[in-house]
Amino acid sequence: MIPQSHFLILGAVLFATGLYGALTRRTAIGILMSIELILNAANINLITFNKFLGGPDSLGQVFALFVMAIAAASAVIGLVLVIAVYRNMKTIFTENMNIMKW
Amino acid sequence: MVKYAHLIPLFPFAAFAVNILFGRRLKKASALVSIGASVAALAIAVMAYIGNACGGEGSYTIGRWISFNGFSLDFGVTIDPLSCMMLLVVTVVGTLIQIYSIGYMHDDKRYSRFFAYMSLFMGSMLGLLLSDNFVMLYIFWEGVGLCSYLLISFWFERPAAAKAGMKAFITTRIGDTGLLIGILMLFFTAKTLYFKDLAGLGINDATLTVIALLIFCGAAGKSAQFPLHVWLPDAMEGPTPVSALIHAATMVAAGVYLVARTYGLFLSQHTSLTWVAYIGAITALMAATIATCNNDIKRILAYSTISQLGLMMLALGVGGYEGGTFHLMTHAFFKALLFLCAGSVIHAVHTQDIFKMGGLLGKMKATGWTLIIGGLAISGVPPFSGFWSKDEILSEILKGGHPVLFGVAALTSLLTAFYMFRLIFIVLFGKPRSELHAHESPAVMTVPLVILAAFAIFAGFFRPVKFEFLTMGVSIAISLTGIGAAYAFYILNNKLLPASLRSRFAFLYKLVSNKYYVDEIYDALVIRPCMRFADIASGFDSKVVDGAVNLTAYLSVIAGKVQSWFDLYIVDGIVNMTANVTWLCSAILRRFQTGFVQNYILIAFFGLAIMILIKLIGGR
Amino acid sequence: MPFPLLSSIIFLPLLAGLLILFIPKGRTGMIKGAATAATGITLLFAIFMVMGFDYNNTLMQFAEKFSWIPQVNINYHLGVDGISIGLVFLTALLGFLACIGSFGIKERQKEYYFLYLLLNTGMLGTFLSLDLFLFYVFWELVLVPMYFLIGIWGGPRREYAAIKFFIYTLAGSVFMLLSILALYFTSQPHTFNMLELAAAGSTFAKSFQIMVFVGFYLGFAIKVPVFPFHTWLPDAHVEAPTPISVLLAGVLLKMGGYGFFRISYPILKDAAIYFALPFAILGLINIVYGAFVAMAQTDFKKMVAYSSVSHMGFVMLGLASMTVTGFNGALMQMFNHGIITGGMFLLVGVLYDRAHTRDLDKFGGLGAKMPVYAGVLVVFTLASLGLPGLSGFVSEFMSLMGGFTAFRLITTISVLGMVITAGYFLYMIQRVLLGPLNTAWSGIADINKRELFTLVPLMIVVVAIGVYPLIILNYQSPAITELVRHIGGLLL
Amino acid sequence: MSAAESIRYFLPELILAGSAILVLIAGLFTGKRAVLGAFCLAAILLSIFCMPHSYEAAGPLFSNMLLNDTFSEFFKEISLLVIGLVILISIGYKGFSDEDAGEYYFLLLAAAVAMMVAASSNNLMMIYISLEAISLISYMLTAFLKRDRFSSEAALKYFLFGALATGVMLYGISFIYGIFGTTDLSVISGMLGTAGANSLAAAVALLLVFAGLSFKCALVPFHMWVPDAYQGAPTPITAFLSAGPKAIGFAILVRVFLKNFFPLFTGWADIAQAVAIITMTAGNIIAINQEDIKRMLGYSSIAQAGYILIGFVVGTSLGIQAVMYYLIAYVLMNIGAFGCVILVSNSIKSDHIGEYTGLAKREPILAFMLTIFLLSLAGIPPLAGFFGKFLVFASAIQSKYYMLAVAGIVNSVLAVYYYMKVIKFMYMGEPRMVAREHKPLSVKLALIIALAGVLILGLFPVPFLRWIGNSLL
Amino acid sequence: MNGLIRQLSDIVNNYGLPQDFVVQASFYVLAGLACAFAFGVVAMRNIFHCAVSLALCLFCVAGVYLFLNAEFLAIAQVIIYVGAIVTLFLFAIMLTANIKDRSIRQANRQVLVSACVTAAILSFFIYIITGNAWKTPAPGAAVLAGPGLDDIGRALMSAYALPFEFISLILLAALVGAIVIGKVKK
Repeated sequence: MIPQSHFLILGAVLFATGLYGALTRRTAIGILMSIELILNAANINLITFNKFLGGPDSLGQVFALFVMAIAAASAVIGLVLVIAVYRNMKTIFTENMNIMKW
Repeated sequence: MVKYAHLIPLFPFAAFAVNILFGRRLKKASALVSIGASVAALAIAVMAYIGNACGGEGSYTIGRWISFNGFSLDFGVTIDPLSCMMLLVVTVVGTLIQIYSIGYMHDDKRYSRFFAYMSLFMGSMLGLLLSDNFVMLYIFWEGVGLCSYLLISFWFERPAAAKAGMKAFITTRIGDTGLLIGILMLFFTAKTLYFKDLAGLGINDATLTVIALLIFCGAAGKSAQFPLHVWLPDAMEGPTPVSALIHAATMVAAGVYLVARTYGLFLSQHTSLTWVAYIGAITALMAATIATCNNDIKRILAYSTISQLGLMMLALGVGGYEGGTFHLMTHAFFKALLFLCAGSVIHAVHTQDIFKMGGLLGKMKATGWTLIIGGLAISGVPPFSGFWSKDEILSEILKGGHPVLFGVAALTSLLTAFYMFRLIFIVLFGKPRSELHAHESPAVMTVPLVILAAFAIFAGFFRPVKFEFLTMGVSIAISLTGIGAAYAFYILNNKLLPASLRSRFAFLYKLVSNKYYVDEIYDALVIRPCMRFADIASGFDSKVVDGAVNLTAYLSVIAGKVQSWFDLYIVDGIVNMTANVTWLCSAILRRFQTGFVQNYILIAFFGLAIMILIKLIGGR
Repeated sequence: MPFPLLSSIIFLPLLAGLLILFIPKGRTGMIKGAATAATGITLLFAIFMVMGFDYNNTLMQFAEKFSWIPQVNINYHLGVDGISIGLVFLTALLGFLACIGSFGIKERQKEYYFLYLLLNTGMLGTFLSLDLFLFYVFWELVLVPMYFLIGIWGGPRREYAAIKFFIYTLAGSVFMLLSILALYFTSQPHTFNMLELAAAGSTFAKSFQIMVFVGFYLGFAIKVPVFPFHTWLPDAHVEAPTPISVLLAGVLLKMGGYGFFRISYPILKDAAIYFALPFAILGLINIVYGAFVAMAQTDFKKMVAYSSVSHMGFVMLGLASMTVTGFNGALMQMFNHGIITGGMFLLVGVLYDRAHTRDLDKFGGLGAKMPVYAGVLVVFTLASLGLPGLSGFVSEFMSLMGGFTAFRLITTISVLGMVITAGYFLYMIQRVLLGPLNTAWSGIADINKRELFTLVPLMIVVVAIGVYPLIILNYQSPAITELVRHIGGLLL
Repeated sequence: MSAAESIRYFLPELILAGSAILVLIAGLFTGKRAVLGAFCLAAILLSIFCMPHSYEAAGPLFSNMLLNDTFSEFFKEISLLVIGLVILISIGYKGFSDEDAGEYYFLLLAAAVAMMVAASSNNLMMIYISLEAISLISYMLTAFLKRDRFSSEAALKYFLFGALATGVMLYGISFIYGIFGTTDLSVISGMLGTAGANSLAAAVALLLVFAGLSFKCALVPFHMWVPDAYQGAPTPITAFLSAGPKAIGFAILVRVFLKNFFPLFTGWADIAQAVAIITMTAGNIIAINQEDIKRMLGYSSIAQAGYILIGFVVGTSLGIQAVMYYLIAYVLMNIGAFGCVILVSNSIKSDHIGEYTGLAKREPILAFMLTIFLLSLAGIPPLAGFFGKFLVFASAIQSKYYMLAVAGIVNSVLAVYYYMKVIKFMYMGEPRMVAREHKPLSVKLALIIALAGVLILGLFPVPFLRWIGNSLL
Repeated sequence: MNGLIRQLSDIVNNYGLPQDFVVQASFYVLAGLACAFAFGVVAMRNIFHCAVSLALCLFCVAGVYLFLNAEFLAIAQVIIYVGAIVTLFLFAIMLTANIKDRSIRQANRQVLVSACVTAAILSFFIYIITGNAWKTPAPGAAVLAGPGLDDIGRALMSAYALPFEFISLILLAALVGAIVIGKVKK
C-alpha cells in the first residue's frame, strides 16, 4: 500500500518545480506552463486527500475538476495576453516588458 | 486740600493727549497747553504742600488696579514732606523750563510734539513722586525713562542723538530689571508692595540686603551712578531744556528719591548702606575730575550732575537722610539754572566748545550773572543754597565717622568749585576766542533764568538753618580754594591762554623759557597731575566702562547671530533632514519596482518563505 | 431653545464663504463687502457674548449640546467660560480687522476670501468646542485654508513655507489624536467631553497621564511654538501675506496655549505637575533664545516673528508656575500678545506695501516722512517690549510674579531676557524711524485712513488693558482660580 | 438549502448575469456606450432593488456554498456601488473604442456577479472559484486597450503575478481540505478544537490562503503588481481594480479569518501586524516621488490597504466596523479621484503630475473636487477619510495596539506630503493654455455622487455606522 | 486500467513477488517520470520541447490519478490538459516564438536565488506533509473505495451545482475576453 505522504510529496515536488520555472523561465509562455504544473500539484493533493479521507464525499475530485476548468480558462487568457503583448511589443521575453517601472 | 493730590499728574497727561492728537492744528499754542497744565499742577502741589505742612499728613488710596483671588493691589498717593518738596521742585522747575523752551525751540519743526513729550514727562515724574507702592512707582519709573528716550533722540536725524537715546534707555533698563527682580523678591518674601510697610519687615538681613541692593541697582541706573553713569553725558545730545529738566533737575534725581523713599529698607541693615555710600563716593570723585578737563559746556555740567548725585548718594549712604534730600532740592534749582544758562549761551553762539567762547559777560548780562550765581551756588559759597546743603552733607559724613569718605567729599567739592569757575571764567571773561555775534536771548528765556537764580540763592532757607562752624569753615575754605585756583589759571594768565588746553602745555614751556615761573609751578604742581588724572579718568570712563557697555551690546548681537545660525542650520536642519532622508528612502525603495515581473514574483515568494519560516520557528 | 449664539459665531463666516463662491469673479467689491460684513457681524455677536457673560459664574455659558455620533458618544458641544471668552473675542476682532486689512490683496480674491472665512470658522470653533473630537476637527480644519493662504498669496518661498507649516503642525496634531483616543477609552464611561474628562481626571494613573500628556504636548507645543518646534514659524510668518500673518501670530499660536489651559492641565493634572520644571525651562529658553535670535534679524517680519517666540515663552513660564497669578498672567499674555503682535504685523505690512522690502538696514529716518506711522509703531513697540502702562507689561509682570514663586533662578534670568527684548526693539526703531532719512524713501506716503482704522482699535485695547487690567482680569480670574483649585496648584 | 430552493434568494445575481448576457448580445447591434451603460445601470439598480427581499430568509444557500447574511449583503452593495460608479466614469473615458462596448460591459457585469458571489461564499472552494473569476475578468479588462503597449504589458504582468498567487492559495486550500476533510467554512469552524486544526500544517495552509488574499488586497509582499497594473490599465479599470477586488479581498479576509479561523488566527496576528506596518510605510514612502498620478495613487492605495489592515489585525467588532467604514470611504474617494484624473487626462492628454500645474485656474471646480478627494485620502477632517482613519486608530488604541497606531499616525503624516504635492501643482502654478473639453455628464454624475458621499460620510456618519453595525458578522 | 494492472500482478505473482509489487513499482515509475518531465518543462532550452514534456508530465500525473481511484479525473486530465491546453500552448508558441533556433538562453538572471527560495519552500512543505496532520477516517469505520463516476455526476448536479454553473460563466467570460483582446481589425 502506498502511503499518503508520497502522493503529497509528489505534489510538493511538482509545486516546487513549477515555482522554480515561474521564477526562472525567460518567456511568458514558459511561465504559463510552470503555472500549469502548480495547479496540477494542487490537484494531486485534492484527489489524494479525497481518497485517504475514505468517505463517500467526492468534494476533492469535483474541486480538482473545477480547477482543471479554471486552468483551461486562465491558460486561454494568459496566452491571449501573451499574444497581445507580442503584437504590441514584438517580444515574449519578460525582461523586455519593463516600460513601466519605479 | 491734600485730597486733590492725585490730580497733579493728570493735568500734564491731559496736555500730552491734547498735544499729540491736535498738535498739528495747535502749532505754537501747544506750548501754552503744556505750560497751563504745569501751572495747574503747580497750584495743586502748593496746596498739597501747605496742607501737608499744616499737619495734613495724608496718604490715601485712589483705586484698585489689579485683583484676583487673594492678591489685590490698590494705587494710592503718598503725601509726606519728601514727596511734597519734590512735587514743588518738579512743578516749579518744570514750568519755568517749559516757558524757557518757548524761546529755545521756537523754530523747531516738531514744536508741538516737543511739548507733548515734556508734558508726558511731567505727568510721569509727578506720578512717580506720588506713588505709594512699587508697582505704581515702576510704571511711572519706566514712563520717565521712556520720555527721556524720546526727548534725547528728539532730533533723531542726528545719528548721535538716536544712538544716545537708545543707549540711555538700555542702560537704565539694565538697572530697572534689577529693580523689578527686587520688587518680585520683596513681594514673595515680605508679601507687600507698599512703601509704608517697609519700616519693620520681619525678614533676615541677608535677603533684605539683596533686595535693597537690587533696588539700588534701579536707583543707580536712573541717577547715573558708577558704573551705570555712562549714558548721561551722551544724553546731552538732546535739546538743552530737556537736559535741564530731565538730566539735571528731576529724572536723574529719581534714583536718589527712590533710595530715600525706601530708606527704611536700607536702614534695617548696614551692608547695603555702605555700598550706597561707597558707590556714591566713587561716582562723585570720578565725575568731578572728568569735569575739570572737558571742553563741552554741556558735558561739563553733565559730569557735574553725576558728581553731585554721587554726593547725595554718599550722604544717604552714611545715614544723612536730611542732607541728601536737602541737596537733592537745592541741586535741582541751581543745576537747572546752570543748564538753562548754558542753553542760552549755546543759543547765542551756536557752539558748545567753551574755548570758542569768552567775554560773553559783556554781551549777555542776564545770562552771565545768573550763570555766576549758579556757579556760586554749586560751589557752596555762602549764603547761596548750595552752601547749606553741601555743608550739611559734609557734617553728616563727619558725624557718621567716615574720615575717608569725608576726604572724598571734600575733594569733590573742591573740584566742583574749580571746574565750575573754570567754565565761568573761560566763557564769560577774557576776550572772545572766535568771532561770535553773541546777543542776549529773548525775555521768555531770561525771565526763567532770573527766577531760578532767585531760587538758587534762597532755596537754602526753605529749611531751618543749623550752624556747625567747623565744617562750615572747612567747606567755605574748600570752595574758595577751588574758585581761587580757577581764577589763577584762567584769569591771571588769560592773555597767554591758547584755544586748546593740550597745545597749551608746549606753549607753557615756552613761557617758562620766557621766565614765567609761576605758570611753571602751577603747571608742575597742579595742572599737569590734575590733567593727567583727569585724562586717565576720562580715558577709563570712555574706554573701559563705556567700552564694557558697548562690548556687552556687541557680544549680545554676536550671540544673536550665532543662535540664529544655530536655529537655521541645526534646529531647522533636523526637520529638513528628516524630510530629505524620507525622500532618499523613497528614491531607493522605488528601485525595487524594476518592472521585471519575475523580480516581483521572487520578492513575493521570498517574503512568503520568510513568513512560513517564522511560523515554523514560532510554532503553530 | 435659546438663540444659538456660539454656533452662529462659528458658522456665520463659513456661510458667508459659501455665499461668496456663488458671486461672480468680477464683482470684487461685492465679495469684499460680504466678507467684511460677515466678519463684522461675527464680531458683533462676540461682543454680545461678552456683554451677556456673567464672570462670577465659573460654569460653561451659552452652552449648546447635541448628539452628533452617538455610536462613539461624540457630541456637538459648545460653550464659553472665562478662559476661552477672551480668545474668542480676540479672534473675532482680529478676524474683522485683518479682513479689512486684506483689501490690499488683488489677485484671486474670490478664493482668498472663501478660504479666509473658512479659516475664521476653524479658529472660532477650536476655542468654543468642548468635545475633544469636535475640537480636533476644527483644529485640523484650520490647517487647510492656512496652507492655501500662505501657499497662493505668500512671498517668494511660499510653497516651501506652506507645506512646512502644514506637515509640521499636522505631525503634532496626529499625536494629539492618539492621546484623545487614549483618553476616550480610558474614561468610564467612554467620553470625549472635556468637562467630564476633567472631572474624571484624577482617576487616571500617573504613568498613563504622562504618556497622554506628551501626545497633547506635541500637538500644542508645535502651535505655540515651543523651542525647538518653532522653526516653522519664521518661514510661515515671513512668507504669509500680511493679514494672514496677523491671524497666524494673533490667533493660531494661541490655540496651542489654549490647549494647555483647556485640556492638558485640567484633565492630566498629575502629569502637568510632573512636567512643571521642564515647562519653566522651555519657557526660559523661548524667552531668551527667541530674543537673541530676533536681535540678529535684518528682516522686519522675521524679527517680529521671533519676538512672538520670545513672548510666548512667558505663557509657558506662567503655566509652569501652577499659581493663580501665573495662570492669569499666561492667559492674559496670550490675549495681549495677540493684540500687540497683530498690530506689529499690520504695521510691517503697511511699510512693506510702500517700500516692497522688509530689510531693516534699507530704511532709516522714516520718522520724518511718516510721523503718524512712527507714532503708532512706537506705541506697539513699547507695548511689545513690556513698557508699564501698556498691556504687555501687565501680563508679563504677572507671569513673572507667578513664575517667581516656583522657580526663582529661571524667572530671574527671564527678566534679564526683557533687557534684550528692549534692545532689539529699540534697535529696530532706530534703524527704521531714526537717523538721517534714506533718500530712497523721500517720496514715501504716510499711513492711510484704512490702515489706521485697522490699527486704532488695537491701540485702544493695548492702552486700556495697560492702564486698567481689571477689564480683562475680571473675566478670566474666577475661571482661572477654579482651574488652579481643581489642579491643586498654589492659590496665590 | 438545495439549489432549487436557493434560486429565489439568488435573484440579484441572476438578474445581473442575465443582463450581462443581454448586454453582450445588444453589443452586436449598437456600439453606443451611453446606451449600453444606461442599460447596465438599470440592471444594477434593479438588482439592488431586489436585494432586500432576497434577505427575508438569511441563511445558507446552495447546500451551504453561499451564506446569505447582512455582512455579505453589505459587501454586495459595495460591489454594486463600485461597478455602478465605474460604469459611469467609463462612459466618459476617451480611451475606449466603441466597437467592443458590449463585451466591455458584459465583463463588468460578470465581475459584479463574481464579486457578489465571492462576498457571500462560505466555502473555500467557492471562494477560490469566485476570486479566480474576479481575477480573470480583471486581467482582461486591464488589457482592454488592445493597441496600447502599456495596457497589454500591465495585463500580462498582473496575470502572471496573480496566477501564481492564486495557485499558492489553491495549494493552501488543498491542505486545509486535507486537515479538515471539507472546505465548508461553517463545518470547519466547528472543528477548530481538533489536533489537526492546531497543527503546523493548518497554520501554514492559512498563511498560503492569506498570501492569495493579500494579492487581492495588495498587501506587502504581494503588492508588486499594483503600480504597473494601475498605470497601464485604462483609467476606469484602474479605479475598479483599486476599489472592487480590494473590498472583496478584505471581506473574505474578515470572513475567513475573523469569523472562522479566529482561534488559529490569533496565533499569528503578529505577522499580520508586521505586514500592515510594512505595507503602509512602503506604500507611502515610495509614493512620495512619483511623477505619474495613476502610479502615485496606486502606491497610495497600497498604503490605504495597510491602514485598513490595522482594523483587521485588531479584529474586535470596532476593528471590523472600522474596516467596513474605511472601505466605503475608500471606494468613494478613490473612484472620485480617478474620475477627476479621467477628466483631466481627457483635456490635457497626460497623467503626469507636473502637467497638472495651474489646473485650478483653468478648471476650478474639477480642481476643487480632486482636492477634496485627495484631502480625504490624506485623512483631513471633516472628510470621510478622516473618520475612517479615526475609527481604525480608535480600534487599535482600544485593543492596546499602540505600535500599530503610532505607525499609522506617522504614515498618515508622511502621506500628506504627496497628496499635497498634487494640490500644490494645481493651485500654485500658471496653467498651460489648453482648450476646455466639455465634460461628459456621466462622469460629472459619478463625481457628484462620490463628493456627496465623501462629505456626508465625514460629517454625518451616523446612518452609515448604524448600517455597518447591523451588517457585522 | 485497474483490470489490466490486476492481470499483470497475477502474472507477476506466479514469480513469487510481493502482492502489489507491480502496483507500487508502477506508481513510483510514474511519479518519477512525472517529476522528470516536469523538470524538463522548466529546464529545456527549446520551448517547443518544453511544451511536449509538459504534455508527457501531465499524462503521467493522469496515471498517478489512477492509483487514487480517480479514473474519471484521469481521463478528464488527459482530455483537458493534453488534448486542449497543451495544444493551445503549441499554437501560441508557433504564433510568437521562433522555434527553429535552439540556442536561446531559457533561464533568466535570478536562477540561483530562485533555486534557494524554491528549495526552502519545498523543504517546508515536505516537513509539513510528513508531519501527518491530515484527517483520517475514524478507526473502525469502513474505508470506502471513494466516489465513482455516478457519485461525481450526482454531486455536480446537486451539492456543487452553483460552482458548476458559475464556472460556465467564467468560461464564457474568458471566451469573450479572449476574442475581444485577440482580434484586431487590420
